[in-house]
Amino acid sequence: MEPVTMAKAINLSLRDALAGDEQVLVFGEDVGTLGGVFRITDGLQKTFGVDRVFDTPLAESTIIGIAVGLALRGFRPVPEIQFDGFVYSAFDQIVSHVAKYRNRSGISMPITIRIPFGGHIGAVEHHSESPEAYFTHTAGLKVVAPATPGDAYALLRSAIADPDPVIFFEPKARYYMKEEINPSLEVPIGSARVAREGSGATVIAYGPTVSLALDAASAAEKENISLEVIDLRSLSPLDMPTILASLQKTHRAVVVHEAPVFGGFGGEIAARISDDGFDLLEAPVARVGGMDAPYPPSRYEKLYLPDVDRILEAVDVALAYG
Amino acid sequence: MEPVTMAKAINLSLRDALAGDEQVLVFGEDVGTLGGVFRITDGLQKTFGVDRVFDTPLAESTIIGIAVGLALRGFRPVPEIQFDGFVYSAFDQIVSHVAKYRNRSGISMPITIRIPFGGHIGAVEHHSESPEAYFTHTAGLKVVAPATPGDAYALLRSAIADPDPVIFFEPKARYYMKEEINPSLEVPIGSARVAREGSGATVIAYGPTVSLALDAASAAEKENISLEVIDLRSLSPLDMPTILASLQKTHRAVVVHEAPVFGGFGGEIAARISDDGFDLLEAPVARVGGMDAPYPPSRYEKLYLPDVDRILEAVDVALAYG
Amino acid sequence: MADVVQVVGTDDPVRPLFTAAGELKADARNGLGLDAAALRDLYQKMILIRRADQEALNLQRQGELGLWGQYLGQEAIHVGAVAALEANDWIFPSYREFGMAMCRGVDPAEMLTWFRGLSHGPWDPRKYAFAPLAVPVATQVPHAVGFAMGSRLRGSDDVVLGTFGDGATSKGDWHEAMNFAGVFKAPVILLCQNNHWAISVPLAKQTAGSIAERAPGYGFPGIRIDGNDVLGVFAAVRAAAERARRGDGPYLIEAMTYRMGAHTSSDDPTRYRLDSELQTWSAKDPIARYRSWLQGQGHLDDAAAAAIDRAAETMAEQMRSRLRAAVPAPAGEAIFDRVYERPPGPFIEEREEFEASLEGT
Amino acid sequence: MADVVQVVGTDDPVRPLFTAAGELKADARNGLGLDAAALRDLYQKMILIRRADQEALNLQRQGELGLWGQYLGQEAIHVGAVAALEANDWIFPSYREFGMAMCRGVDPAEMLTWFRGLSHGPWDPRKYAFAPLAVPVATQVPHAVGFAMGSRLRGSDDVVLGTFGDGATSKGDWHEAMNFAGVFKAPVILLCQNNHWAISVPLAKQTAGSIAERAPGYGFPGIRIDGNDVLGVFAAVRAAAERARRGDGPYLIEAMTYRMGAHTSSDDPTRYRLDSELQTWSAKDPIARYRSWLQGQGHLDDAAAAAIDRAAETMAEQMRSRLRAAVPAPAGEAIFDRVYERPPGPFIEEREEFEASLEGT
Ligand SMILES: Cc1ncc(C[n+]2csc(CCOP(=O)(O)OP(=O)(O)O)c2C)c(N)n1
Ligand SMILES: Cc1ncc(C[n+]2csc(CCOP(=O)(O)OP(=O)(O)O)c2C)c(N)n1
Ligand SMILES: [Mg+2]
Ligand SMILES: [Mg+2]
Repeated sequence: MEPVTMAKAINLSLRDALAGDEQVLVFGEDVGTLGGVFRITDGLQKTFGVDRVFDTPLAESTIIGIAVGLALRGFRPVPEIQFDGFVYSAFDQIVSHVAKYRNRSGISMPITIRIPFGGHIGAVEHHSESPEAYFTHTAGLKVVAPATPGDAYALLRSAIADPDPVIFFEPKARYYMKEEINPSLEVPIGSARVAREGSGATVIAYGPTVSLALDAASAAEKENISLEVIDLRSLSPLDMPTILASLQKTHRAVVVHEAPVFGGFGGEIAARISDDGFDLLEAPVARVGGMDAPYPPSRYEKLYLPDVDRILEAVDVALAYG
Repeated sequence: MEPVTMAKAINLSLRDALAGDEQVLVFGEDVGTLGGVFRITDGLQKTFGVDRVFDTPLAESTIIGIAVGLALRGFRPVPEIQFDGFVYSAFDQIVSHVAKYRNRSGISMPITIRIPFGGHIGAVEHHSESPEAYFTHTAGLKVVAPATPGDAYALLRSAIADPDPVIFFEPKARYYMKEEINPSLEVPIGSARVAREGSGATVIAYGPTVSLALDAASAAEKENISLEVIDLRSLSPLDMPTILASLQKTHRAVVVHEAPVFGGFGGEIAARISDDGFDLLEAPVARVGGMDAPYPPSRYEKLYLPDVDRILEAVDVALAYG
Repeated sequence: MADVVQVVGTDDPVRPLFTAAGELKADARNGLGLDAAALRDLYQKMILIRRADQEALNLQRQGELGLWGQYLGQEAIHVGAVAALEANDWIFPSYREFGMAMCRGVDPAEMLTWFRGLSHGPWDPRKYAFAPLAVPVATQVPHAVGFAMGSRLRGSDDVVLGTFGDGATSKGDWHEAMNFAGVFKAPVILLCQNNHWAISVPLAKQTAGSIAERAPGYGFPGIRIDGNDVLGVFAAVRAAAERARRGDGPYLIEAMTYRMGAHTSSDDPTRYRLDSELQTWSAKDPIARYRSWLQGQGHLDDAAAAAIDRAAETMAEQMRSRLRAAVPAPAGEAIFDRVYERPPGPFIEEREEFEASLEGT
Repeated sequence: MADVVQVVGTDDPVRPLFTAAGELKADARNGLGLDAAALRDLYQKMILIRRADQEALNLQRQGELGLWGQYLGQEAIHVGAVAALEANDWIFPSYREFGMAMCRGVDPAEMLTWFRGLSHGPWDPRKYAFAPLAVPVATQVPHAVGFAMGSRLRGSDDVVLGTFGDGATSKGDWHEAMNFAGVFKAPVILLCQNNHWAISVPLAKQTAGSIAERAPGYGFPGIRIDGNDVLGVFAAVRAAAERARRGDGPYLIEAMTYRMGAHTSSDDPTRYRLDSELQTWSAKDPIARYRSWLQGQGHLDDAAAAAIDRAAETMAEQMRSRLRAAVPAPAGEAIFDRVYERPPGPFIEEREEFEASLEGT
């Protein structure tokens, strides 16, 4: 197979899901004729018709609300939220219903909510948010974020096939990253991946920060520092065994995400490592993330977001500790 | 002064704020004639009139939305969200606007959003949530939660006087807790309080779990275990100096909140202690909280929520560690 | 330029049944195709659900229920609407539709376990085509519309009833769902139970407009009817349902009624409303009105009425004793069992630890 | 029972100015009290803001702006609405109201720094009574209503204009805010710029109903007008503003227009709309129409028109060069300065660390 972009991989994944299961429905703002503002749903309406791939009015709360109704009717809805910053008006439907409906009805909610997230695309306000911590804290949801085209393809298949609701975060800055993908490889929800092996310290990342962590590892190599990089892929549930196995080797961890550090998902990871891995750790778990300020105007996003230097600094501190 | 309930202390605090500053407005569902479903706003409309204390239509998003507009007009809005579980539909206005409006306009947002929160009141679904982690992760907000009538009075005065938006969480299960209050004592936002001194381990709590932590400390005393209890009062900003000072003595910490542990605010506290206090800690920071499941039917809430036994177990583990 | 005022509802089968004041016309009343037994059945159902309401209030006062939300005065809507639907037409209630659930055959004692704090949803919604209660106001309306969209996609001819209060019409979700219903021509009847109060907030402070009149703004018809007339409600819902079944899309019915009780057992309406208002509405009591009509028609004699009252007593007794006998599920099951269909590993571990910790207690 | 159809708008001063089709009546056109200079000024403003739109698009293509959202075709609304207001009547825009901001005196070069990624809000809203752009659709409508409620509480006679697109009317916030406006009789004009598209979603898929017709459901009047007629927009907004100033509450104006450009510079409308539609609307271009009317009235000769075009060129040149000269604020300031008025200690420390870390770079 030709190398494909992550955008294309997600498109193929949706296509295969639509083809494989008549109950799958794709809908949202501009996903039909236009094929989505990122062209993720390009051509799907043409192939599968307006009943299965359709545009909705501009109303995020009810885009999710009808997903609940459609799931009750036996469908497998895959709604799209156009940008991270617009999921907040759907928060009530997600937290109060999508996450809890099975718990009060016994009826499963096989809903996959796709959300392009993260920054580094030079956008205006509300288009570069990383809201994952709001969802990882919500019991009843599963939350995933692929970092590569192959994982995007496979994880989305797993998410849509899953009988429970999944928040599927797409790192939009990586939509144009290319690789060959193998559609028959499965990636179950809940399994992290060692993206690069190493021994000096473990860098834990997900979504858009994975390639950053890999860049940091390459840079570190030149200074003879060996970094292991873990791509979480799944945030909730969190694959602690893979993380702890890495710490058995490295004894040091740096967590990297784009969201502000305070109250971010890195806190959960760090707290869990510091607990389960208390005796393994030779340095505090470092967290590298966005500033504790609203996402800045795009000219400043590079400085606001984590970068290779900040990761390496955190690594240096961890290595020097003690 | 007679001992007053926390409900009354908050009522007095609102009353004094309304009397002291003409720009203060109190509004929300049922806060006028009825005086609020918990009677927190009892009598305020009578004293201050329907222009300053008013009922709104049933629409949380716009209750917060008009607060933004009123703040731009120079008012100091104090909207009420009737129950924790109903704040989610206002999430967009809070995250996208209340928290960020100053950042794009230079105009301050002296908005205090009151939210009764937490469980233990035997209520039906959506009335016992602890959504604080969704707000502590939101840059631009300050988040506080008093545990006593005196602090409720003083913190609310500070919140309303603050030029920035404050989420004011009221532990509804403690509304009927009584104590004498001194209206002239100030409690600045950002300052934790040592609720009980001790030396064996530090229990960190806020809102409804503070009295639980104190009960645990009393129970521990009988077994000759000395617990220090910290009442955070302010979640964001977080008073790390007070926490670290305590750990200098105890070297062990247990964090207690009602929200589910996974992704909860306890993760931030634990991560921060494990980082800043790495060399102080003699045991992993324990977290005691709600289960990682939706809030259960009320018959089961006692088992779902942290209790004295679970705190003491965590303390025992921490003390036995090593 | 298009016309400023859009003409809607030329296909409106509901309006011709009603006067401009929203009252069922005399000829329509006789054309409902209900025989004496069916007419009596509506009466019996109203009596039963009112008795259940009273019993539940008693149980709450005795400490057997954590909360009770009376629907006293709204029985005509509960009974009339359900009777007008087919058994597989889903109903999406808010939290005050205990009477509707009873009409659907949900066991009242089982349902009361919701109010007793034993379960977030004691009945299987699929069995009764009756969705779980929705506490966050108006959030069920998008579910109803989505379900109806699904029916349409399936080519099925079932329709959906979404019901909500006057207060609910102020919420964004209500509006968004109304608009989706129109755009997707969803086979859904949107039934507002306008009982004049949202806790302490009276209708006039809830909106300065008219709820029924909002429908054309979404591209379908709406009507305001007398919600204390069980036959009027039946007629309106049936006509709207037939219309939807034919593929003509949604219909909004604003049924005017009155919440004769407190908002819930936690509420004290003397703080905000006048007794005189209650008196006025008592005179329009849906059951008394219907009884005298039935009697006038010769469809209900004293013996039949007494038998119905006895049946209600028996029902109440059973409800009481069966509620008291309700056995709470084990805590592990109640808290964890229904969260996920495919529970993640850490979740299973947490449950196991929890259950192990209970063993000592 | 109350009447099913509520009569609204007996106080409606806007409708008499317009035909049923939403066109400004000939007599109303002459009764606006605008002299030749004022009429020419409207023309000049439309030319200026269209030139600025074109210039911004060029700048975007040259890589000087990250994004541009054209308002080509909507100039009559921008200019007519602002001209109808007092300078201290606040305007709450969405994101396409660059032209309105210019009419308020906001420096276009400064404002473009928003699109250049230098600032989330380059102007002081208080100075221009012009709120920050609101990107999340419809979220500004509650702000507008809240501000207007505040004006009323203050006893001030300023009014507020909240403006939004057709797509925005599908959002819950829009509805909730409309309802609040009615309940609190807020002095607010709610101006829908119905340009027939929300990105790729055409009006017919956005709603099956009518936007203007929704107003009575909230207890105030509404009207659909020709939004490509600058005098019509002026007349409607002015009459609605006077009504609001008198204390008669909100008014909804749906101004029908067309988005002649792409949604934004990131969009490709050839994927979803027909050229023929664009052609149809080109024939109704608001500037061409107004120019021939002005010329017909003898208010604009060729020399004056040429002078206006030259002024627009000068403005464009200045805008270009001043934008290029815009000096970005230091990063610490841009990221941290305006978050809090009273920044917490840890926040100050984070800023200091950040600024220290930059010193090396
Ligand atoms: C979103 C939300 N906000 C607040 C509440 C608290 N609350 C429960 S019922 C109610 C009033 C609802 O009024 P209405 O829709 O007229 O229904 P009714 O109770 O009259 O049947 C309120 C405010 C809630 N359940 N949901
Ligand atoms: C809540 C929200 N959802 C999605 C978007 C992405 N988006 C930006 S503009 C737009 C269409 C808006 O259409 P309309 O309200 O008609 O305004 P117009 O762009 O035509 O001026 C969309 C979907 C957004 N900004 N906000
Ligand atoms: Mg009501
Ligand atoms: Mg539009």
